[in-house]
Amino acid sequence: MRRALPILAVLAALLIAIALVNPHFLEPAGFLAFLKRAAPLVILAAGQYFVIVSGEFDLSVGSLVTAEVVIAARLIDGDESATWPVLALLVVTGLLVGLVNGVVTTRLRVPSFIVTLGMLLILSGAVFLWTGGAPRGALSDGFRVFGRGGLGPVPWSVLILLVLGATAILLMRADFGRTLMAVGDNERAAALSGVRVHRVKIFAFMLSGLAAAVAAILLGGFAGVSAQVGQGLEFSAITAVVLGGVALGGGRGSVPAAMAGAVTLEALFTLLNLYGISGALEFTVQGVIIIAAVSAAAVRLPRKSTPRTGDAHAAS
Amino acid sequence: MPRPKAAIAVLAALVIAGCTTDKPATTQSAAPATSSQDSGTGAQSEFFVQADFDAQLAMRSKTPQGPADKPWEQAIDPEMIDTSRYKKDGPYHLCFSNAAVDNPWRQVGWKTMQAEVGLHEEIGKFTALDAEGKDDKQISDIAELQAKECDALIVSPNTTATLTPAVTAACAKVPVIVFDRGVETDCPVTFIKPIGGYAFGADAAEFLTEKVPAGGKVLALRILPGVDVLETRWSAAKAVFDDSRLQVVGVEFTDGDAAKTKSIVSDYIQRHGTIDGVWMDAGATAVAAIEAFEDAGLPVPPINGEDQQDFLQKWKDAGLTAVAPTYPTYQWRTPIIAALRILRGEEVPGEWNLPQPKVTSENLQTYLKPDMPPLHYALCGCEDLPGFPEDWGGKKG
Amino acid sequence: MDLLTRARGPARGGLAAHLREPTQVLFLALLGLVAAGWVLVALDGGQFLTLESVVGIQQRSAALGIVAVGQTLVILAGSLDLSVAYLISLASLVAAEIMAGQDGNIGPAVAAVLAVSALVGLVNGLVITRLQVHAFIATLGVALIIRGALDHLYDGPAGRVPESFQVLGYSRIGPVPVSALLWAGVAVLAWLLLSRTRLGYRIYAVGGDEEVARLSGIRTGRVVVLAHVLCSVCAGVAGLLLAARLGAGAPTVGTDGGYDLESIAAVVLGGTALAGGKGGVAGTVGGVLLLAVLDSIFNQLEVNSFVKDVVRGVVIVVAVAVYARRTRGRRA
Amino acid sequence: MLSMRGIGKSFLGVRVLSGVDLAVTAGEVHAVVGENGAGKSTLMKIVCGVHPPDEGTIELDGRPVRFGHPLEARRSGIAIIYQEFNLLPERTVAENVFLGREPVRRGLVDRAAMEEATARLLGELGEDAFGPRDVVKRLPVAQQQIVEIVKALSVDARLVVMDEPTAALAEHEVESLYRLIGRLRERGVAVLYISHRLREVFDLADRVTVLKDGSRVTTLPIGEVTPAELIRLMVGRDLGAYFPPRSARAGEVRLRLRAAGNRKLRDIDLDLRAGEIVGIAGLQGSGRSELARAIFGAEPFTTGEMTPARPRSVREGVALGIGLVTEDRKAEGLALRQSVRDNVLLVARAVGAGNRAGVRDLLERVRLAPVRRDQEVRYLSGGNQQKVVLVKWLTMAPRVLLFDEPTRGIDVGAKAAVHDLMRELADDGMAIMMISSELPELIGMSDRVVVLRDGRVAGTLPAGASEEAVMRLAAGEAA
Repeated sequence: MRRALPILAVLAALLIAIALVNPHFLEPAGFLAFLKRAAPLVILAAGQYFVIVSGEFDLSVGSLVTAEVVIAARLIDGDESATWPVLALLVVTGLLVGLVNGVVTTRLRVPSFIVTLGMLLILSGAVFLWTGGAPRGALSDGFRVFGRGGLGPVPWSVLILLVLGATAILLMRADFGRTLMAVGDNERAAALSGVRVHRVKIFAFMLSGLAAAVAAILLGGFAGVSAQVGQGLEFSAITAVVLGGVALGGGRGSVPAAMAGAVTLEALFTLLNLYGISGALEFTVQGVIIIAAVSAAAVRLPRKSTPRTGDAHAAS
Repeated sequence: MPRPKAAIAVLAALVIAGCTTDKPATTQSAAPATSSQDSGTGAQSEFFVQADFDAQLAMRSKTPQGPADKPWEQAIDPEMIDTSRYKKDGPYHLCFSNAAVDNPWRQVGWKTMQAEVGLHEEIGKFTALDAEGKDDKQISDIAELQAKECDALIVSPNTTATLTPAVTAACAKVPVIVFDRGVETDCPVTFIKPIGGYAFGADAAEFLTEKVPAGGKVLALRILPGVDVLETRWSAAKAVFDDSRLQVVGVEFTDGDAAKTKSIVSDYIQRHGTIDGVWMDAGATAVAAIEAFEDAGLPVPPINGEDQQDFLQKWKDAGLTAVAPTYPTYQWRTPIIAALRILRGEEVPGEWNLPQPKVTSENLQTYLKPDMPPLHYALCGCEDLPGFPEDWGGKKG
Repeated sequence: MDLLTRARGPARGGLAAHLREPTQVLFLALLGLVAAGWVLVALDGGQFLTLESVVGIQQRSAALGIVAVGQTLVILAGSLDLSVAYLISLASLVAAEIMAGQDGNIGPAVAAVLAVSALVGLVNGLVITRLQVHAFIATLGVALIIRGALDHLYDGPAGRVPESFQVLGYSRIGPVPVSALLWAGVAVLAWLLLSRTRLGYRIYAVGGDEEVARLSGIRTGRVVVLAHVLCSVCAGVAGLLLAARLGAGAPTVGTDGGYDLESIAAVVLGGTALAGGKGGVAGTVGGVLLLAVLDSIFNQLEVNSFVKDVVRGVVIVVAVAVYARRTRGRRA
Repeated sequence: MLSMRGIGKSFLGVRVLSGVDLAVTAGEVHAVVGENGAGKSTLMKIVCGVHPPDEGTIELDGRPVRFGHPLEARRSGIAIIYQEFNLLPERTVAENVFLGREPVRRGLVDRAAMEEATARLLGELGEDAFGPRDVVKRLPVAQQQIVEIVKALSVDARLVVMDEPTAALAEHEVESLYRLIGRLRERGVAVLYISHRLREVFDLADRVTVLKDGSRVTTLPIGEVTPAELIRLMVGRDLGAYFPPRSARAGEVRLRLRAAGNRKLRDIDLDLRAGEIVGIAGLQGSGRSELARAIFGAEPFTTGEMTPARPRSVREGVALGIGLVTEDRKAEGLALRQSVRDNVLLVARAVGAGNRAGVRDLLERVRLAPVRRDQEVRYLSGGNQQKVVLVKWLTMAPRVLLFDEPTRGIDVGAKAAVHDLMRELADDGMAIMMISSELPELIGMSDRVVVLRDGRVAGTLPAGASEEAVMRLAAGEAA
């Protein structure tokens, strides 16, 4: 939790800055709308966190989100009764994609960067091959309720975010989460403690796939079918996680911080827009802030020492 | 780095317009740009050419020549060109360099073109290469197609300026037919396009000036800057709005992303309490814009979309005040027809301006086809083609 | 626990033992693919290795090839560069704007492109080594910065490249296009660099084991920075080539081509380890050619682009999996 | 030529060297001997500029020097052959030998010159099994060691430091090395030679310096000392050194090996009994750690019998009630950035069993209670880190616990605590196997000492055996 503090401070500052321009923002309705918008990215960041903390990458989530939305539209095709089966199928698809990513990474020893890059290509190709190039069919209202509707004034997506966020935090406190951290920190020590390293990593990839499926359900629900829905989300998610102080390479950082990183990123977009920074220059600002945030963290926490060469005082 | 004045002007235009650009995440949008003009539309686009604008607006009221039931064979004010020097005997080998098949509009068009090819027995072979949206690949594709002994080459350019050298080179070898986007050379035998972007933009803007009470707040949504066919749509709309008493409260870029569109519209509703009209340069995200009003519990103001089924369906179901100017996908049939005419030595228009109808509440019922997929374009002119509707993703009604 | 033991296992005997280098596997695969392409296209009633398709393969792979050669350098040094795609766009615009259609401006334009790209590489390298930011994030950040600048300044193709410079993009000598010669030149230079210069040796050393390199007196940070500068210069050269082909600069030419991820994919396909220290330019050239031949076959058979994506994804993952099986692990 | 005075060095508060003097003259082979932990390697690293000394001065040719980087030491003509290989496995022999100072001709690396020089050096070593163009990863370990030596020799060093250079060499290779060192001496090069193998010391050295517990005991011309005396100088220590008393009773056999073997081990017969501490002795490379790993299931036995069962994986080992306290705590024992609690519970969580509720008691038992349980392990002292590893296994209440160098790199007080704990555990009925390079510790703790040599059991000695006896068995010769 202590490491989450800097990002929370940045987030607070951003939220205050937004509120100064748009007082409506801090009202419940305004803030809920902001959270609703942030929910998919926050969920994706939580999923990506599991993979990154285990020392891997998942570049496939963006195209997985697109694929899921397109699959849902084609299968539901406006038929209300198909909603729930298709929702279940989406979740299963997400888990399955994660499973494949994980198995290829661990068993075939292909770097996850490459595995998930390949998966990115395969998913985007396969799904449009199946639909003939553009999304077909339509989502049912029942499907869209998760992204559009709410329970009273509280959007479903915010509720889903809260539930998943809490689950992620609990998961990281549970045996799985603790062993996952240990694997990311020192894979060898974990293996020599009886941790099934492969299985733990595969599970992390599956969680990322699951997060992508949920994000797809929320994004598809929010705005309907689109072929661009997932574009670039993998980089946003990784950026969010890193912004939350989670180190690429594994073993460091907390899931609330990763999610806070995603909210911060979203708040940053909002703020840049509100202050009328040219939409284009927004990317420049974003790039500078990301590098600055990460380098600040790196300067505070020196790079992980490589145990390979041993350490001085262990030798005679 | 020396920067031409034009670029500075563009830069100024962009800054003034307070544009946003593509990123996946949803955002709140920029505050309405401050502007020297009351209309809030910013500076006119560098793409705006007054003469073309006037010509296109004039074309809208002209009666096209050709069979009325086949708009893809009609032409407005054709200046016929002699093609006897290309005359040869069949069977023909037609080649097609396609910019991309990466959106529903191109998807529908590509299906339609393939079906059109199937109609003609004299086409012995049809070779098509997809450039996947890459200029560089399209340049190579065009070069490669020239080697395939094509009798005619059809090009749908990915971008205007950058494909010009490749097309110029091809003109020397085969008759070239360009459609959709143009190139900066006269060498193709014919350039096929609907009336154009000015007409599209003006149709929608005129509708809004008519339906939205004076002083009403209009939000203009654009996909992205810098694309010629889209720039003309906006510049025409801008001209119309500047002439009207409507107040354009914002010009925003959506990247064609539904989630972003919805967020932008929600933000504007939040900020202004209400929006009295929505202008869009393309219809793909019109439904998302409409939903933003619905989700806010507000009546949907006058809006324009395009001839996509989901919009037409929404229009009907919600009883909207709407209009749908079109950029008809039936133009994908015309290049095949043109190619065959050229190879038979028949005259074709040098600039083939196809009619560009708009969907209104009067003719909505004709274009609404509930059995077609939501992203299908109604003006595909494909209903009489073999394989319809299944090949276009529809269900047999 | 195969994690602990398999890494020490000996390489398999038989044919596999003779094919220990990924490059050999790759070029065999390339030959096989050309043969398969020949058969498939012939069955389809076409002819595969026509002059035009050979020229096409070269034209198509030249830009990617040049970027991938640069990418090889940084990956060998244990880094990677995600900013090349935007840099290519930037380079094409800088070139076309300065040339402005005038022959006399070609020299300054080329110089400016090289300077700008070297500067970007310098920033990449310094952020990674001095600020200790992971290369992934550092170059992604720099990519965003360039993107912002591009989107801010340009909204479409700009500038004009004079006819004389377009020679680079269109002319050919016999069956070999000038662009392919440029690519070959860059590849040979990179090969020379890696196999014949101290910097090259040090790139391998730093990527192979930074600690060993440091203990051998190598200034590791400087090597990483130089590798990034060279990689960015390669991207700049690719931008020049694309400007020559397009006749103008285009703010989306780099991203449309997907040069960032695709160049990494080509390098890895060429047998260079993503972790660094192992591989080389020959493999990358093979990787790029393999992708180009694959493309060419698909083009001839008019397979749609979605199938291509699927096949490309599978090929990359399978190739790396094969290399991973074939190579003995490093000393544990 | 080189003279060091009053050298002192501490790591994280652990004093490794204090007040060491050492002088080397040109053309001299100077052996440095001492037990593990005596400070030899640290001293060598100070010579070579890897670590700066905390105190003391180094003079080279009468001028004071201070090396901030290995490169500076090398420029002054000091080369080192590390114990751990510093080679790039993917590169050729020649490329490794000349790494960082490749010869250049007309701007390009002169490969021919490089390979020729490497070949010449290999020739001088009498090495013809491989050439300059071979890729290092394809060479056997012994040949990699030769590359390491050639690398150091190639700099035309005036002082070559060799840290256990023969640990991985076969007999004939050792002789080549002798010849080579002889040639160096002729050229006036000084050699600092560190070895456990006394025969080598007596064969090669002109003078010998004995280190013990970070201090210099003495420096003598080799002619003035006998092997027996040298061993006594190295190992002799205060008889007051305390080890917990042995208990007499050994209980049932907990683990039995018969003719067990794998790639590194052959025909191992061994019984571990409840209540007993069995010490495993042997030189580096004799298979000590491999034995522990094989029993544990990390690098399983492939032949022979193990009762109750032969584990094929770590998890099977854990299920059999076997635990392994690894040699390299930081690389293999701990997740350094995780908390004490997370490390302690790692095994229990991994296999979904174990006594988690009792962790507080266990921490108290090993006297780690004052340490905050959410403290990251990397901030703990070596002794406390080792206790964390120990508690990690105690949560599983193992029947057999294997300790590989349990007190390496921890200070004296903590050592005693670990020793007490080990005996306590044995008295509670656990079977314990202990590997240690520190003979006094091994002998002081063990109820039996099993000596390994070349992957086989060379012999078993009873409690209280002399260090000389152990050394003799381990070295396979009368030392």
